[in-house]
Amino acid sequence: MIPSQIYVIAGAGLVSVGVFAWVVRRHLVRRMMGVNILSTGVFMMLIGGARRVEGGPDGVPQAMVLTGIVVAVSATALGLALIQRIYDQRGERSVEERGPM
Amino acid sequence: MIVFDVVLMVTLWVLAVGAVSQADLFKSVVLFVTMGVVVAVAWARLGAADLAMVEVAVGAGITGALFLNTLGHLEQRPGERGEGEDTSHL
Amino acid sequence: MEGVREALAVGVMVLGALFFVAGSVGMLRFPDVYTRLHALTKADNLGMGLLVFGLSLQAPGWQLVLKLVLIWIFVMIAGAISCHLVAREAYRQGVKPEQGGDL
Amino acid sequence: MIVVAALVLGSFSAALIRIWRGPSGADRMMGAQLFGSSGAATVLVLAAMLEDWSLIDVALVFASLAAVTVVAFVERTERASMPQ
Repeated sequence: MIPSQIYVIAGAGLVSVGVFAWVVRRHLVRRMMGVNILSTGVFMMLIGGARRVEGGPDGVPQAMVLTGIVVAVSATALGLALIQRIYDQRGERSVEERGPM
Repeated sequence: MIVFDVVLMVTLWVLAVGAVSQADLFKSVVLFVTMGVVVAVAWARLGAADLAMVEVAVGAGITGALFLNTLGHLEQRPGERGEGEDTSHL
Repeated sequence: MEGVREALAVGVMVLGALFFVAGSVGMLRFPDVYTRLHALTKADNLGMGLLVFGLSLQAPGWQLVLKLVLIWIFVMIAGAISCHLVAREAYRQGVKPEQGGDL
Repeated sequence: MIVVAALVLGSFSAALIRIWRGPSGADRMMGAQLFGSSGAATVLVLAAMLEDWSLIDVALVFASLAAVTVVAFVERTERASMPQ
């Protein structure tokens, strides 16, 4: 199966982009976006690895990724609510691209 | 068929880099939502139909709505840059 | 008979994909927001309809044909709603239509 | 079949160009909507190419949720420009 290796490589690329956004960028919304891209890359590596054997994809990584998507969305909702709260408390300087945080 | 895979993955990577490196926050949110749609197509290609359904409903729909909601909250205050809205009356 | 149906399905699907490309080219080339929305929404509805027709000639059961028609109806509803909302928002934000008839 | 897939992917990349250099926010949202409908078309073509007809359910979800993000966008801009 040649295509699954392409998906694993692309997942690794997404992980690197997500880590870059998470570490380098200052704006909190963009950091949240970086965490989401990171989790998408990890899911894509898992699902690409599930196609490694012949005779249909493996079911267990798909169930894990299904759970992981729901957990990632819940964590994103919590993080965005916290960002809105920080913005209300400390003003716009705290979430800007060159803020003090 | 392998051309399809390569084009899909290159599109996905370009969208991720664009969403991270745009200066305009609204533009990067739209690129992020688009990336969710492309990921759903990739999972339909990999034979995970249920995963593609959940991704397009949750990853592209609800996450995009949450990010846009946060942007609307951040732009309600004066002094923040907007997408051409008139904020002088606030 | 089977070969005729196959060829007809592929021909109709190629026509639908051409309508998609026409809508995209219109969206890239037209001068302002409203004409771009016009090109995008109409051409996409027709292209999706032709694609659904070509696929339902190949589908192995009538339940799948029902689902395909349902997909077409949903795409039309979503296109109409989002076209209306985007155009209204652009108008309220003061995006002016392009004046003059020379395209 | 390959021709159909190539044309639909071309439409996909046209939407990408429009999102990248759309002059206003409405243009970018329009590109996202084109991504929704041409994504449904891509999944349908993929279902016919792979002979895997369960992918039609995926296209159904694509089509029925294509308007959610546009409605969220319009709600955001309306609330951002509403007088307090």
